[in-house]
Order: sequence, then structure tokens, then C-alpha cells
Amino acid sequence: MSLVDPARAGESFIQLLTPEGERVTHPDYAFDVGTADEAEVIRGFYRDMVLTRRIDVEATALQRHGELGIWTQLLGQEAAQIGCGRALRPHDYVFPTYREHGVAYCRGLDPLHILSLFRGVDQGAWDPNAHNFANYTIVIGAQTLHATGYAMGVQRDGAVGTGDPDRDTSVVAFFGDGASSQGDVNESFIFAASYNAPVVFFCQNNQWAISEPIERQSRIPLYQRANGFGFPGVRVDGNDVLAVHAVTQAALQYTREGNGPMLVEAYTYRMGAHTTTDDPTRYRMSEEVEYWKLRDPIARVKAYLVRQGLADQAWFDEVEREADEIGARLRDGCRALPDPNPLSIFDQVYAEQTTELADQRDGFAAYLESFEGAR
Amino acid sequence: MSLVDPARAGESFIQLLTPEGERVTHPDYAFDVGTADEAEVIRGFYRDMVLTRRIDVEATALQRHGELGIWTQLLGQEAAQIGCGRALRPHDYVFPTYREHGVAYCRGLDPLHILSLFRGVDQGAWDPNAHNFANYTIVIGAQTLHATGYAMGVQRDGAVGTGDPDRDTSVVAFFGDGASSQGDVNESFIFAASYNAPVVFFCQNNQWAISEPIERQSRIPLYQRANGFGFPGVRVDGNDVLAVHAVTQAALQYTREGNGPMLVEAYTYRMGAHTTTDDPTRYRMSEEVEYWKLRDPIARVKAYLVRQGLADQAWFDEVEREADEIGARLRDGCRALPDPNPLSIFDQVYAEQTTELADQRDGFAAYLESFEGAR
Amino acid sequence: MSKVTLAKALNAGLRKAMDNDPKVLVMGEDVGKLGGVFRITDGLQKDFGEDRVIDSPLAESGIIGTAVGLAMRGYRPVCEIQFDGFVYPAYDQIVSQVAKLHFRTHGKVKMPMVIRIPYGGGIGAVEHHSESPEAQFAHTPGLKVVTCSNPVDGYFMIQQAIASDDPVIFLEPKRQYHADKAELDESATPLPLHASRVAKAGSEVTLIGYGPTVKTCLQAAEAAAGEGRSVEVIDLRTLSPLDLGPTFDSVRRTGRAVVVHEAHTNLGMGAEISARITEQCFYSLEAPVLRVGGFDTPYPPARIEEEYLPDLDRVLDAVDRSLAF
Amino acid sequence: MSKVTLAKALNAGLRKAMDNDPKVLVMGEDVGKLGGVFRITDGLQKDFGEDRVIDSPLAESGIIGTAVGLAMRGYRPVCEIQFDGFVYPAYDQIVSQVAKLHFRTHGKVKMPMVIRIPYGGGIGAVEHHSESPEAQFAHTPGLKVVTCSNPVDGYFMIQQAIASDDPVIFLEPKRQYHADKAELDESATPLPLHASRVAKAGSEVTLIGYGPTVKTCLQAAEAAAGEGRSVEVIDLRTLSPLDLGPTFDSVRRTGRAVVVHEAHTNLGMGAEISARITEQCFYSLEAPVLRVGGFDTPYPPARIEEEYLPDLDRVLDAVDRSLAF
Ligand SMILES: Cc1ncc(C[n+]2csc(CCOP(=O)(O)OP(=O)(O)O)c2C)c(N)n1
Ligand SMILES: Cc1ncc(C[n+]2csc(CCOP(=O)(O)OP(=O)(O)O)c2C)c(N)n1
Ligand SMILES: [Mg+2]
Ligand SMILES: [Mg+2]
Repeated sequence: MSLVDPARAGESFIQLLTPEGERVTHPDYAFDVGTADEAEVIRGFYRDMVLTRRIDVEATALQRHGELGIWTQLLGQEAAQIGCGRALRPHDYVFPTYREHGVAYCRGLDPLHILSLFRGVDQGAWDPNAHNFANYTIVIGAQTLHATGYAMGVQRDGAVGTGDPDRDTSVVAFFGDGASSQGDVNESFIFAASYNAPVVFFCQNNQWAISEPIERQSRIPLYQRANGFGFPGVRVDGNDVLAVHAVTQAALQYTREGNGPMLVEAYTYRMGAHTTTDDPTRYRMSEEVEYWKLRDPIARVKAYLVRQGLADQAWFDEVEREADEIGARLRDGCRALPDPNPLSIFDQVYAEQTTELADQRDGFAAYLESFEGAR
Repeated sequence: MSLVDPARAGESFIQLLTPEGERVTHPDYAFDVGTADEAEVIRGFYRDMVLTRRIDVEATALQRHGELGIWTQLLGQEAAQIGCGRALRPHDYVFPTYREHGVAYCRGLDPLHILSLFRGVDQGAWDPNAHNFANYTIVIGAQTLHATGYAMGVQRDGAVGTGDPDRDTSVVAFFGDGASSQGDVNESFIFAASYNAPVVFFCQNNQWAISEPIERQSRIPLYQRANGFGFPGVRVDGNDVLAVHAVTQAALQYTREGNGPMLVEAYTYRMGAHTTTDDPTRYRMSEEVEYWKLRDPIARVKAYLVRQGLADQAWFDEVEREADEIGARLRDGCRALPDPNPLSIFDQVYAEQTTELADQRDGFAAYLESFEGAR
Repeated sequence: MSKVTLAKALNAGLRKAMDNDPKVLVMGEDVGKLGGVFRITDGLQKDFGEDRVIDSPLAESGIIGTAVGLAMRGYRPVCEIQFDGFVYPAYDQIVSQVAKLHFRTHGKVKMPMVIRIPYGGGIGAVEHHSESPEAQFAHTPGLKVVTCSNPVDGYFMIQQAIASDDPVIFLEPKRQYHADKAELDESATPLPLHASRVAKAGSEVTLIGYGPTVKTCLQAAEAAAGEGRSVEVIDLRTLSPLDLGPTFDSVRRTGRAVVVHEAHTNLGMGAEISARITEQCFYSLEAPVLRVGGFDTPYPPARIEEEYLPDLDRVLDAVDRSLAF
Repeated sequence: MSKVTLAKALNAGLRKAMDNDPKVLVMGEDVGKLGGVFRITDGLQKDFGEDRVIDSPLAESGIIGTAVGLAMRGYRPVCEIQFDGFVYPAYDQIVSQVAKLHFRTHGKVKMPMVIRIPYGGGIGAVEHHSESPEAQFAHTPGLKVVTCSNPVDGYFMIQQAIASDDPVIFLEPKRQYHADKAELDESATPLPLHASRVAKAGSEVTLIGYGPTVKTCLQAAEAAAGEGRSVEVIDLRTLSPLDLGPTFDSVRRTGRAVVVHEAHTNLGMGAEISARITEQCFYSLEAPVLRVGGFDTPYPPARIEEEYLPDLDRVLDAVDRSLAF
């Protein structure tokens, strides 16, 4: 009952760039950048992944320094997130979990919003409509139903299957391998299939749900779950940004055209801890981590760019410099985030404030003032 | 997105007795009664189905006469229930929904227990261990997890995969086509697959969940749901008692041997209303009902027995007489069911009574007595 | 003006809301062709189409979870939960998502969702069809919880709930659906949604009910009047936020209060109301606030539900006990 | 005798229960190799094997639903819910199945299940990791609900809960897991599971706490003593059934009571306790029962949780207000 390693087994494992940085082809999926300059686009992916990793590394360090309460590292999942994030159009809509910092970056969300959540300043209070990027959801799986409902709204707005690329809209629901066991996720498959809703279910199978390996959740490759619900599922090398981009692009198009949902399993690996409070040495072997280090999503793009002569050292240095800049901005920005006013919580519960809560606020304000007076 | 009628389409639709009463063969499944006399067994099935239908008809009538609050008719699903129920061994365990009166009958449960529930005398308070037949569960899908947990217990007791037929145990979880959409049902698939638990998921697809047709729940044949979870699923003609028996027997054996779960979809039809309070004319065409009448599960066995000369009129009359007897017993028994003592509810909440509740009971008893006194 | 049942009034209110705002959707199990098992959505799918009156797969978490997404896309979903006891599979989506999204996003996401739940007992049903889950929702900040006791309130309150930008748990006393008819003047000006009202004036004891128990309270007041006792009846209407102004006014006059609900007494609405009355009217109280509720057992089988439910006699008994203090 | 934390005491109690009865199983997310995110089940899988310490798929309804089946097969499952806020996906199985099977079957099915929930705030966590869901469970007949405030209670109460033939919601104040050590004498005779206790004797005000707030109450009593005020502290321990005997005795002496919990005040345990004290001790009360609870907003972000949680100052303030009546 153990999973065959698809990186070796091949079948329905779509790869376009090997860990060694060689381009390969696939009969069904091609890396397609339309009229853009391919090298430019790949350099862009590289830059995106490096900057995303830097955001992640800085945030991890900030947590270690006590500036964040906790941090959910994405280390190792950059290709899955950038490949998907860069395949989206602005009017597509994303429903993330709590680890899609790379997708957030692609959507243009200021990472300080995310730090704000993990610092405990707020709960991720960004405006989802500003970047068509919904708020982080911590209850496992819940957001897959929100994505499906949103997609049902898209259908009702007539924004699917029209053939107009500026109108047709897809919705991406992120979730993890562990999440695939939740009732909500399976119900979202059912609703999306029943209504033919334009949802791409994007599963980052990073092999672990905290300490539990993927075998606890499924005895077969996860992308095959879709078979049970009557829509297509594919497994892509989640550490191959070109393949993820190609497959996501195809899935988005498939859903936008009104064919109903599609499942993409990005086969990747959580190279770090589950969160900064987790200790993965308790449950997994270091050899496994070593094995996956050889499949690093960034290293293979760099190898490709270097070998093909598509980028020189000066260019790589420039990306590093940009990363340093982002790092510095995050460190300063995080420390400068203002603590919320405790009284604000009473005003945020309802759209229409209640007398009850206004009274509770006033009572608490008076109580706090009594201390001011006492000082 | 419409379902092909598998009665016509064939693929993975296992049938051993046609609606016209002709025996047919299937490459994978054969009707196998071991050392018993086949004709005797088939006559037994006929009798079981007729008696089950009579129980159902009587209960429906009792409801019309105000003796029951509601009744969940099984009309049309006799073959699915008897075929399955008769394939079980005594030490197998059944988790029903609220419509498995035929299975209950096979397990030896007195139908008055069921009438008691629908009369509102109790909530189905039979001892599940008396017949290895769990209590009816009304919340859709909940029992599929109970069945899976029970099967996990069977595993822990070493009662699976030993090869000893008196020891190896399977657990059958009944559910409907509508139930297949519930999170709980899908989670039960996940747990059973993950632990390799000996569960037969037995879905009676009777085409309707109250007013909603099967298409609302699934865009593909339901038995294929199992594909998504990595265990086998088959569709059987649910109106063919021989096929249901053969397929269930195989599924039970498969699970008992320790291969993990299996899904059986019994493709059948709810010929009556959802319950006695339902009005199906609001949502379905009478032609559909007519179509299915031609596929009546009892008629085809009768045709077979008659044509093959395996039973004569006297025998059929005897079965009718038995049915009359059961009917009379149910009518009298139902009316004689004693109303519960209101005070009893306080004693049934906990295994270890609480002071709080004992006090509440005493208070209510005193209150009731104050009326006695007043009279 | 016409006489209508609560069921018809709710149907008319839903229809009006759908007419007024194309973003209003109705969704749930069997709400389409069947019109719901209680026929509250009868005819709506025929008139507004399958895109606006949505039969859902059989999954309550799915209904509420997709409604969250629809609300985020700008729709105003009105979800039907078929029976009270079937709301629990959706409980997580309700308390952790529906209730919290406004707070989580500092108001950037609004949840103009109505969750209609036929609730309460007395209809001779099997298990899970007679529950009163209001306290659990009222305990959850971010939700608003209301319940109607009569057709007129049903007609207006459902429209007000749909118009509200906050999520509203809308509890419908199913026992009353087809019970009593009332004159409905659609042009009348309704009370605000979150206001309670004095259903009958009185001076000696304050009886507080809501939903299905308002009728019982009014009958009790009448019976008490026959014995020369003047009982004031409050119909709460809104359970979260609670509008206890009229209750406090009343108790300050009567000095005595009895709360009546079908939900389990322990930690039911009566507990909160008792605590608040005691906090706010301490020096006016001649007796402790008494509670008449469902017992602290699961809802019993139908043949004894009348014993379980607070009825006229138990309410009168409590009134007597209160007066005897 | 040794000094242990609550976390260690619970671990030891679980181990003892598993040693004593081979039918006891531990199940949940990450309870195996990892020993749970709080390490409460640390080492148990190593010693009792994967069949008795079961890592489950990531699905709370699945955990509780399969535990029901295991209990029916004769096992005694001890389920861990990873954090309070993640119990809601299992809510339906808990309230409609776990709580009701004994009642439904007139006792023919027993549910000797323990559902362990690390609960409460104050650990600087993100959303859904600091909830106090006790009132919802206590409102549900058929469940028993207990909570421990210290290592000694943790050690004995978890064993008593496992030994109980009724389902027990076992609430563990996560903030206390690693906070204070206490001497644990494993041979001592514990209080019964469903008994509250006087944690500190006093004469002027009765302070009632449980779980994480007992420590705050004791600190308040000490601070009040410094100002010459004598405060009695009750540690409730059992929330359903409630054991209010010691509380009533106390209030009859003090005439004043303050209930302290982290859960939202509205419809929290304080409401029920206030209602019952008022019913039972009406003529003894010098002041209304006051409540110090979490506010009626969702749990706030960590940077302001200390303002949200009832702390020493807010408790003392309530004591003062009570005394001022
Ligand atoms: C309903 C629920 N249960 C439990 C948790 C605690 N929890 C947080 S993350 C996690 C594992 C998630 O694994 P997976 O879905 O694979 O996502 P990953 O963390 O690997 O990205 C768990 C159990 C939760 N957040 N929500
Ligand atoms: C959780 C839940 N939601 C809703 C209901 C109300 N209900 C009772 S039966 C039913 C339809 C069930 O359909 P199906 O699973 O196909 O079984 P069938 O009745 O056809 O045997 C519904 C919606 C319920 N009992 N439980
Ligand atoms: Mg994972
Ligand atoms: Mg059906």
C-alpha cells in the first residue's frame, strides 16, 4: 500500500524541466508563453522564486527573533506557487490556505499583510478584491467550498464559456495533501462537478501533513481522486515551474471554457518544518530531505539559465540585490507594524453595529480609562 | 452530463436474472449457494421479498391510519436488501440508514422495533448486538463512519484475514445516492482505505434523494466514486436479487480477507414516495415509475420460479398466507405498543446518572403528581 | 389585505426579496421543484429559474460553504437547512467562517447570508427533527439570530434579514407554519429586525418567549387573567443581539420574570436572560427569574413530546411559583 | 513523588489508563510519532503500537465518527482534537451521535469515549487556536464536560474520564500545559470526576473559575487579601453535570459571586451559573452575580489577546463592583 515515487514512475507525472535543468517535452502539455519572450519569462520565474524564498526566509528569521508568533514556511514549494500564480489572469480569483505566500506575491499582495497575520496584529485583514486573492484560511479545507461558491457566482455572472479572454474567469482553490481527507474538500468536488463550476483544485502535495505522511491520507496518487467525482485530474512535477505553469494554464483554460472543475496535483515537498514551532526530526528521516534537496525548484531553473547562457552572473547578482532589498523592507516593516487598538475589535464584528456590543465597548473603554486616571 | 441508463448500457452493471426472469451469466460474478439447494434458496429469497414488501405495505397503511408518525417505504428495493442481507454471516455487522427494513428482517430483528421508532414510542432502541444490526441512523451518512470505526475494531480484534470463516468479519455500511454527497461518507471512504478496514459500502442508488435526482449528486455512475479513493467499486442490478447476492458475497469475502473496503452500488428505484409525507408527483414523471414497474424485483423471481417449474400456486399461496399473518401481527402489535413513561427519559441520558438530572426528574415527577392529586 | 399562514407569509416575503434584488438566491436541499419539504420556497424556482433557486447536493457544509463564496462574489444567499437537527454538519462553516469573515477582514468581506432553519418540536417527528439550536448560534459572535412567532413578523423579518449585511440565522417555528392565519398588510411599517416587542401588556409577572412559545405565553396570560392575574408577555424576536430594553422596563414594573423556550434549560437563552435581568434589575426583583424550558435530555420520542415541551400548565405553574416568592 | 507539569501529568495519566485496560485507544492527528503538537501523547505509540495509538487522516468528523464505531465494538477511544477551533467539523458527530446513542438505545449502546481538547487562549496563536467551546457542549444533554486546572487534577481526571462509560469532553487549558509544576502523588485518592472544590476558603465574595481561570482567581484572591478582603475561590472542574453544591454553600455565606471564564460572556457558563445561583440563593444575594468573560467578539489577534482575556485586574474590578453593591 505504499506510493510509487512518481518522480521515478512517470505515469501522469508531467515534467518539462528536469532536476538537472534539461528541457524535456510532454505529449499533452507544452510550456507556452504566447507572444512573450520565453527566456524573459523564465528569468522572471527565477526571480519570482528567489524573491519568494527570500520573503519566506526573512519571515522565518523574524519569527526566530520573536517578531512573529509563528510562520508557515513554503521552502521547497516555490515552483508550485509561482508556476500557478503566473498562469493566472488578473480577473481569476484565488482561495489560498495559509502557506501560499508565493501566490500572494504573484497577485501583488504586500507581504507585510501576511506578516501582520503571523505577528498577531490582525488575522489577515487584506481586501480580497484588491488582488482577487482571498484571505488566508486556517481551518483545513474550508476555503475549497468558498472557491466553489465563488465559481458558482462567476457562472451566474455569465463569466464562463463566452470565449472572451477578458471575461471568462476561473477560480483556484489551494489545499494540501492532508486537506484532501476533509469532508469539505470532497464536498467541494461534488458541488463543483454537479454545477460544472469553473474551479481549478490545486493540491500542493508536499508529502506531509505536519507529521503524517501522504500514505495516511491516500492509498493511491492524489490526482486520481478526481476520477471518483467525474472530472480530470493530473499530477505535475511541483518542483518544475515550467510544468506547473503549463499544466495550470491548461487547467484554467479548461475550466474557463465551461467544462467544469479540474484537479491539479503539484507533487512537491515541504523542505522545512510545518511551521516554525514544528520539529520534523521527530517524524522524518534526513535522507528524505536530502533526496528532495537535489530536486530544488530554484536550482534547476538556475542550471537551465546558466547552461543555455540566458543569464549571466551580473543578472543573478541583481536578483540577489533585489532580494536583499525586500528582506530589509520586511524587517523594518514588520517591526513598524502598529499594534491594534483593543477597542477596535468591538467595531469589527458586524456590518451593522449592535447596541449590545457598542455598550460592551463603552464599558471596556471606561474601564481602561479608569486605569489611565489611576496612573 | 446525463447518466447513461446502465440497465441498457451494460458496462459494470452486473445482472444474473433479467426483468423477464431469464438467468444470464456474468464473467466475474456467479450466483453461488455452496452446498445448499439452489431452488430452495431462490424460493427463500422470493419469500423474503414478499414478506418484506408486506411489512412495508402494512406499515404504510398503519401510517395512513394514524398509527405511525411517518414511514420510510422501501417499495422497489426488496432485492437490493434481501440479496445483501442473505449474503451476510451472523457475525458480520450491519450499519443501516432508516430504510433497511428488509435487511433488518434478514438479521432477525422484530419489525415491531422499527414500527416503534416510526410510531414515536422510542427512537429505535433495539440492542444492536442482538442481531449485529446497528440502530437506524437518520442524520444522512453518519453511520458510514460508525461502520468504518467498527471495522477498525474488528481489525484490532484480529478478526480479518485469518482465513477462518467463523472468525473473519465484515461490516456493511448502507447509504443512499443522496448520502454520497455528505462529507462523512467521503471521510469514511478515506479512513477505510487508509486503514484497509473490512467495510462493504453498500449504496442503494434508488435514483432519488427526496426530490433530487441522482444527477444532482454525481455526474458519473456512483460506483466509480471508489476509484477516487483507491478501492474497487461495482454496480449491480439492484432489482436482481441473485446478482445482488452474488456481488455482495464477493464483496464481503474481499473485505474479510483483509483487502480493505469495497463499494457496491445497487442500482434500483424508489417506487414509492420518499416517506409517507412526501408527494413525488411534484417532481417526477409517472412514466419513470411505469418504466421501473417493469423491472419489479419480485415479479422477475416469480416469473423465473414459475417458468422453471420450481414453485406451484399452492406454494405461492402459502407465502401470501404467511404475509397475511405477518400483516395481522404487525397491525395488532403496533397498536399495542405501550407509550413510554415520560419520566423514563431522565434515566436514559447517561450510563451513570447525574444528580442534576435525577433532581430534574424528581421535580417533574412531583409536578406531574400535583395534577394527580388535583384530579 | 389577506389572511395568511406563516408558511405563506414566508413564501411571499422571499418572493418579494427576490423580486427586489436580483442578487438574492435561494439554495438548499429540495428547495426547487418540491418547494422545500415545508413548501416555504414553493413556486420560486418556477418563477426565478434554477440559477436563483438552487437545489443543492445533499451536504449541509457544502451548502453553507458555497454560500460563503457566492456572498464574496456579491450574491445574497438564503440557505435553507431542511430541519434543525441537520444544521450541525454545517456548524464549522457557520461558526468559523460565516460568523468570522467580517471580523477577520475588518469589514472588507461582508456576509449578507440568511440561514433559514425550521426549528422546534411538536410535530410528531422522528429524532433530529425537533431541535432548538438557538443558544449555540446566539453564543457565537458575528452571527445575528432572530425568530418569528407569527405570519406578519415572518413576512417582514425574512425580508429584513435578507437585506441585512450581516449573516442572520433565521429560525422558523415549524409547528406554526400552517397553524394560525393572520391578516397581512404588506404596506405596513414593520418593527426593526432587532427589536423585541410587548405582545400583551400586564403588571404582575413578565413572561418572556420567542418563536413557538409566544403562543403558549399568550395563552398562559389569558388563562392567568381568568384567575385575576395580570401577565405581561414579551416576544423577543431577536436572540442575538438581544433587545432586552422592553423586558427590563417590564420587570422593573412587575418584579417577576419567567422565560419560556423549548431548548434545553441548561445554558439555554433563559440562562442569559436571567443573568442579565438579575444584573440590570437586581433591586426590582421580587423573585428569581424562573425558567421553563425543554428538559436537559435529548428531545424525546414523539409520543411523549407534549410532556417534554413547555406547555400551558408548566408555564402557569412557573407563574404561580414566581408569584409565590 | 515528583513535580510535574500539566502536560506530563496528562501523559502519565493516559499511559496509566492504557496500561490498565487494553481496550483504551488513543487517536487523532499527529498523536503518534510526533506525540501530538503539545506532546501530550508523547511516547505512547512507541510503547503501545500503532494499533492503539492511531494517527488519523486529517478529518475531525472522521475521527469522532470512527471512534463511535470503535466504542460500539467494545473499545474506549480517547480522541484528541488538535486545537479547540478544529472541533467544529466533528460537531455533528458529537452532538447528534456521541451524545445521543445512549439515549436512543435506552442504554444498550454505551459511549465510553473521551474527546480531549486543548482549549483557551493566551498562547499568542493565530485564529481558531484559542477558543473556549465549553458552553456549546455543556448545553448538549448526553455529554459530560470537565476541565482541569492543575497537574494533579489532570493526572486523575483523565483516568476517571477514560473509565467513565459516558462520553466526556475533556478540556485541557493549553496555556497551563507547561506553566506550573505540582507535586504529584499517584497513590492519592482523587476527588470524584464530577465534583467541584473550594480552591481557597474565604468569606466575603465567591469567585468561581475553571480550567485556565482558576489561577487568575487564586491570584485575585491573594491580591484582595492584601487589601484586607477575603475571597473564596471555587474550581468547578465539572461543567456538565455542574456541581454547584459548594458554590451555593459559599454564596449563602458570602452573598456575592463572580464567575470568570474565557469564553464569550453571552450565553457562557457564567449565564447558567448566575441563573442557578439566583434561583437557589435568592434571599442570600447582596449583589447580582457578576460575570467576567471573554467579550462578545470573535477571539482577537494575539497582540491584544491579553486585553481580551479576563485578567487579574478585571477580576478584581468585578470583585470591587460586587462588594460595592
Ligand atoms: C480543521 C483543522 N484541523 C486541524 C488543523 C491543524 N493543522 C494545521 S495544518 C495541518 C496539516 C495540513 O496538512 P496539508 O493539508 O498537507 O497542508 P500543508 O500544511 O502540508 O501545507 C493541520 C492538521 C487545522 N488547521 N484545521
Ligand atoms: C444531514 C441530513 N440532512 C438532511 C436530511 C433530510 N433527509 C432525509 S432523507 C433525505 C434524502 C436521502 O437520500 P438518499 O441518501 O438517496 O437516501 P434515500 O432516502 O433515497 O433512501 C434527506 C435530504 C437528513 N436526514 N440528514
Ligand atoms: Mg501537506
Ligand atoms: Mg436515494
